[in-house]
Amino acid sequence: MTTETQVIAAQAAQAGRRGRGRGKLGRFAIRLPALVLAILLWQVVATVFDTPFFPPFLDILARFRADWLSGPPSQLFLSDAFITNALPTITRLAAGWLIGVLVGVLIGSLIARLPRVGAALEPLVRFGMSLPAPALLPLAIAFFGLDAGGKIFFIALGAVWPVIVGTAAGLRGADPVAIASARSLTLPAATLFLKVRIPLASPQIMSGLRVSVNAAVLLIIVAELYATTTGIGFMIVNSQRNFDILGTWSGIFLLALLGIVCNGLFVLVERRVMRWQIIPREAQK
Amino acid sequence: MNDIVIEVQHLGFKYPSAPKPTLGDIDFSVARGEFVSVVGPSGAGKTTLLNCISGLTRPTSGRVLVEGEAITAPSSKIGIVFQDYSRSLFPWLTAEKNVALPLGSRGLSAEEIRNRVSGALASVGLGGQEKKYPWEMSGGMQQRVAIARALALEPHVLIMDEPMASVDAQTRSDLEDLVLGIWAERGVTVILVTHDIDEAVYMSDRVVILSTPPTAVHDVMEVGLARPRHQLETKDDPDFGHLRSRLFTAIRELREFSAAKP
Amino acid sequence: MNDIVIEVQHLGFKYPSAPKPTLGDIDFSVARGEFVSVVGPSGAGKTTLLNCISGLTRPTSGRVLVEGEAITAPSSKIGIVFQDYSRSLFPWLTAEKNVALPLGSRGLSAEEIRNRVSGALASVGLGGQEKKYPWEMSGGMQQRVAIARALALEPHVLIMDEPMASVDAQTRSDLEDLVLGIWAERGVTVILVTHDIDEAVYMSDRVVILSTPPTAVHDVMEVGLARPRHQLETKDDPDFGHLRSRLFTAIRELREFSAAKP
Amino acid sequence: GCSNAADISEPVEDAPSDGELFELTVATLPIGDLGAYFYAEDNGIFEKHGLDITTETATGGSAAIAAMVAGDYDIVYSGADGAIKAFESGLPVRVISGANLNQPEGEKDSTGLIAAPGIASVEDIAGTAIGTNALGNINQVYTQEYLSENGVTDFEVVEIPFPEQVAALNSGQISASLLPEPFASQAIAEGATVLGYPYRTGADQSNLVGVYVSTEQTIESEAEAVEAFVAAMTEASEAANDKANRDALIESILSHTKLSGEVANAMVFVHFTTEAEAPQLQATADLLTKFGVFPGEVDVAGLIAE
Amino acid sequence: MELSFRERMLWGAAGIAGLLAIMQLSVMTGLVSSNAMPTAVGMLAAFANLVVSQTFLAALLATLVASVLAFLLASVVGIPLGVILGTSRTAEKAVSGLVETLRPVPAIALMPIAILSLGIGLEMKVALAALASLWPVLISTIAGVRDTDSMMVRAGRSFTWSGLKIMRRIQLPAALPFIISGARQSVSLALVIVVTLELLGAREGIGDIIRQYGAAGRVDYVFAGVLATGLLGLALHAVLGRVERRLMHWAPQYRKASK
Ligand SMILES: Nc1ncnc2c1ncn2[C@@H]1O[C@H](COP(=O)(O)OP(=O)(O)OP(=O)(O)O)[C@@H](O)[C@H]1O
Ligand SMILES: Nc1ncnc2c1ncn2[C@@H]1O[C@H](COP(=O)(O)OP(=O)(O)OP(=O)(O)O)[C@@H](O)[C@H]1O
Ligand SMILES: [Mg+2]
Ligand SMILES: [Mg+2]
Repeated sequence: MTTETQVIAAQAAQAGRRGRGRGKLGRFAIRLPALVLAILLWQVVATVFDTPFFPPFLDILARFRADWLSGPPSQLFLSDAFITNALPTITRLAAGWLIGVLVGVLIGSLIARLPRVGAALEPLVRFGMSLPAPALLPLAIAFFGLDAGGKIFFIALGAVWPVIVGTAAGLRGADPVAIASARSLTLPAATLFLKVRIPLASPQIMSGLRVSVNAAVLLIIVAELYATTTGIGFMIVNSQRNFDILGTWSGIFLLALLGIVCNGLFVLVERRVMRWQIIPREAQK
Repeated sequence: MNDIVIEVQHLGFKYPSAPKPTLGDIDFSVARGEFVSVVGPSGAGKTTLLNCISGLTRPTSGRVLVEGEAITAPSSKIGIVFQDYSRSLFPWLTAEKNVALPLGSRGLSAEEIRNRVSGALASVGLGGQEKKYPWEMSGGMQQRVAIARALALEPHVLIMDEPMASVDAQTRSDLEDLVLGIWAERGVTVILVTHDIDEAVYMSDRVVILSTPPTAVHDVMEVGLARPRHQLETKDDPDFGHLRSRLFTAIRELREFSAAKP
Repeated sequence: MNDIVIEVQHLGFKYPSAPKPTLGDIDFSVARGEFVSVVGPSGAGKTTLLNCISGLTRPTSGRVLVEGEAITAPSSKIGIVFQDYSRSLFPWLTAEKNVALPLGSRGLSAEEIRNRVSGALASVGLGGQEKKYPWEMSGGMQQRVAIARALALEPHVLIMDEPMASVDAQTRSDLEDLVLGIWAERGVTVILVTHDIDEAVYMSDRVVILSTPPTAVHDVMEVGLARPRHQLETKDDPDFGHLRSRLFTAIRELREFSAAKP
Repeated sequence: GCSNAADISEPVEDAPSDGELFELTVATLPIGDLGAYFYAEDNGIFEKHGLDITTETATGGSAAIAAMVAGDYDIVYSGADGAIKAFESGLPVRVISGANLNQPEGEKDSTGLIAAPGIASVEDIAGTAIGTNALGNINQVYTQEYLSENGVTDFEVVEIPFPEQVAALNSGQISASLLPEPFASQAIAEGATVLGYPYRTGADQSNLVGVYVSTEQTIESEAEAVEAFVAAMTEASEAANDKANRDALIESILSHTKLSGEVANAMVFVHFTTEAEAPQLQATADLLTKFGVFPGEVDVAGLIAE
Repeated sequence: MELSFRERMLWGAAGIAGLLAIMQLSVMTGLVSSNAMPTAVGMLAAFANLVVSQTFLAALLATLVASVLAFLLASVVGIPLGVILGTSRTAEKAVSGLVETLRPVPAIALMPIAILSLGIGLEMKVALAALASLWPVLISTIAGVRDTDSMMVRAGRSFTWSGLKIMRRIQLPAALPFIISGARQSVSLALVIVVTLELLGAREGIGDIIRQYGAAGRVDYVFAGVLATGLLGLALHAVLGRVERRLMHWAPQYRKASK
């Protein structure tokens, strides 16, 4: 567990280090060579070999624009397809994840702070943690059916485990010296918990959140590939069923973009919340 | 004679996981305004003793009275400074907020909190550094924030567990003088645990020497050196040399004795 | 007069990212078998200087000669002991393997490696602890492993960067005596960087006092105290008191001077 | 070209000369439309034609075609629209034979336009929503064509999986849907009515709904095996269409699907065939264009294997 | 408030029993439709049937083989690449744009395209699962190599060692805790992706079995399959924990309290 936190802090610190020196553009440009090369290679290989399922990059981009970004300015250029398909995906994702996080932090705290509850829930949590989350789809369908509720429940159900484990481990593993120092200040229980225990546990909570974001993105796709009639996942399946390969790629690009944006947002929040962890680390180098 | 602030009475403590008691039977008291150092071989149980005195740990036997009241939980009469500032300060809070944190729940007005915080930070020479995060400060500065945090609570007793151990030798002598200054100015009672014999002699009115576990008080040494003390003059005083030799020999004997035991 | 082992000639160094040079113009030399301490305010560039001497860092100007040869890369003539044992020992190797690690690539027979390792560990009083991992040892023991690792290389020069800074005061005095013992026994030349004024005086034949950056040699102090030295007697010697006062004042002045500058 | 890819007899001579059997992997779906195939398998018709068939159950026609292109299958059962779409997108697929047609006029058809209770005529559908099991599939475009022939063009199409369509009809979420068996029977049992048979359109009132497809490469390298398969299916289709074999057919369907016996007994069957004619496929392709699945005209020439 | 081992076991058993009881009662009382969820007894009976069935064990093996192959592929690519990128800042910078673009892309989304070139069998599962599980091991290796204490590297240089030797003898072992932690995440991820692909229609494996029972409406077997999947994950975790402890006995979190 500690190693995991270290990895995250190290990664975040790395991202931070990159942020120093040079102008914004210069910093950006220096990271692009491989990406540009990969895209060029894609374009050339796809054009030369002309396989139907591996279309040139630019063709996909064109289709991507047509599919998602062809709307009127009043819609911020977002197309109707974007609004009917991507928005539900995004709201389901956000709702499911948030529920998962809230419940996860709550249960994790209970487990860490109440030893008996912790002991009772531990095997179940371990099981849930090891269970490939998509296998829970039948469970979600059982309780909530296949509509939006079912999907949100499904995402929450998958996202909750790493948050529980991270919260419990973080709270339990808190540095005893830090806790003693807080106790010596005769803080009231609530302050002690919210202002000391939770921040102390935050690296591991964040590590749990990071895993849960990835799980949530995976699950929304699974849910939508499995059975829905709207959503980006559905768009991909539908274009695949129609052998509309460009359309499939265009959907995949949108999902990729969604993944990148989620990740980016997360890193932003993480850097803000874990500043006190990350910056001293950078300085130490 | 003097007004007694802390009484440690037949204190005993055993860690549940340890085979034998760490603290055997410890008995001593500290007068108001006194500066007492506690020394003893590594593993003697100095930290354990401080934890018992400050109410962080419940003793297995005996008790601790602070101003006549038995201590069962951390009390606002006692401020503690730990050795490792990097673990006792909260890195997610600025210096100012670290100091203010325990004040928030004491029914003080915002005004008064602000005054106490800036007063405490000024005492330790950190006026103007309020907005810095611990990790933006040197080790000595961080330890001073930790001291300020304890001071802001206006405790009657200040307990310090090797507060100077994690800083370099030069910062250390600065901190020693800072602590002596605060002690003299605020009239607080101080119990200082240290490994450093020179420091124990230099700082204290009395030095309590602990034995090895099950630990008891091996000896108490009165330090009659004049105050205020001075890093060069006091340490050049022949009496200082004699006191440090006595202490050095006592601890070396205790260590050798305990090393021979198992 | 004596046989010169290390010559530091007009050494200058500037970190590429720093606005001004850290080392200005440093010039001193060390005779064979001599014990020289280097002291100076924090940030003076003591570590930087050691890195240049040991060939880990290329100086910007000037040069370092070891036994007449210019140093451009780490040399097997020099053994280094770093301050923080927990960062320079390899936690995945036992004490024995830590010591043997650098010997593997020196064309020695397995037999000879074994002898050197056990010899070095015995020198530091760790005979019988060969199979322990660093983290199974106390801080003092770990630092002794680090010293043994440097000794096993049979260097002509032993360079130590605050080797005693991370251990407690009692262990520290033990280690000081251990290092003096090894130095006397093996006749190795030692350069010791330390923050601790008492330590610098107690250990050395000469103390090199560095100024603040751009650093030069501020002063060199001869320590005429008799050898072998003794923790109590030597430190009780009035000459010791005078030397430590001189050093203390010199460094405090340097610090105040540099603090006044910006 | 118009071809009848299946007119081969003397099955035993299909076998490889060395006495070995041709090996083929076929992807099927667990639905009644493959009755003839299941019948062939259960009654040794493939062995008789020198074939050693491995049957796999796919999740859907298009996924199976994709997997076939990647080499997982030799032959795949798919809706005619799936074959057309794959061909149009440039995948090297060919129709090797037909599989099933709608029943001609006068027969009960297995696929009818089922209306929700309360929808009495096609006109009532105007302004409502109709269901399809997959957006842009063959069922949808034939239904749309049927409705527009009857002057109804103003409606919405929503995607609902077949098993949930009966409930959707009852709840009024959709007004009508082209339902196959066993869902059609189920809906009718719950009060729905049949409005018509959308597949009965065009010159001969019959349209190719399902086909067997393979890849260009398989057709070339396993020519004999593919021929033997078509021959076997021709024999099986004739047998399955014969009302005398109804019980055996039901038994085969039961053994390959999860349907209950009750449902299977009440089932109406498709018309099995191996014939595949270009005009039929072209008609379907034109409907797909007409209702916006394809952006432009599509020419299916070359889709049917020579 | 430390609980003894016995107490922990008892409470743990109570937790499991409680959940099963809730499941049993909520179905028996009709709170949850029996079409949606089996009773606990039904699930356990189905589970008992599953674990002795040849088909099921074959499926288990198929899932496991695909996951392990994917993980191995990811490690074989990820660890050396990570060491290179961890050592060379220039290389790391140059590819960071590509890595950061590809990493958040959910591998599952590529399934519809991957089917076309790789089919729905082992190759596709391994390829997509390897792609997904490449990132944890790659990123942790980079972080681990980069995080190696500069003091250790300096110690290595003071031995007059070459850069390559320092990399092999110091940076790699020092990075091992990171690498292994990444590898553990990778294995779990590989299993998740493989099962997911199977649920979505890939051939063979536990996911495939669950999907088939789902299509047939056999909720007892579906839940038993989910149970089995969780247990497989648990077993995999346990094995990896063992391996990790073995390799990493020196790392802070595994040091036996020897004093
Ligand atoms: N939580 C614990 N459980 C069991 N034994 C403990 C625990 N904490 C400390 N000990 C043991 O109790 C003894 C006293 O520990 P303590 O930390 O109080 O000593 P100390 O005098 O402060 O030592 P040091 O000078 O090294 O700080 C030691 O032998 C230590 O190993
Ligand atoms: N890699 C670096 N890049 C830029 N500046 C550096 C670097 N390393 C050290 N410095 C700066 O060079 C100066 C000398 O550093 P050095 O570590 O040599 O001092 P020191 O005398 O060893 O200090 P201390 O007593 O704190 O160990 C300091 O001001 C430090 O901030
Ligand atoms: Mg202690
Ligand atoms: Mg230094």
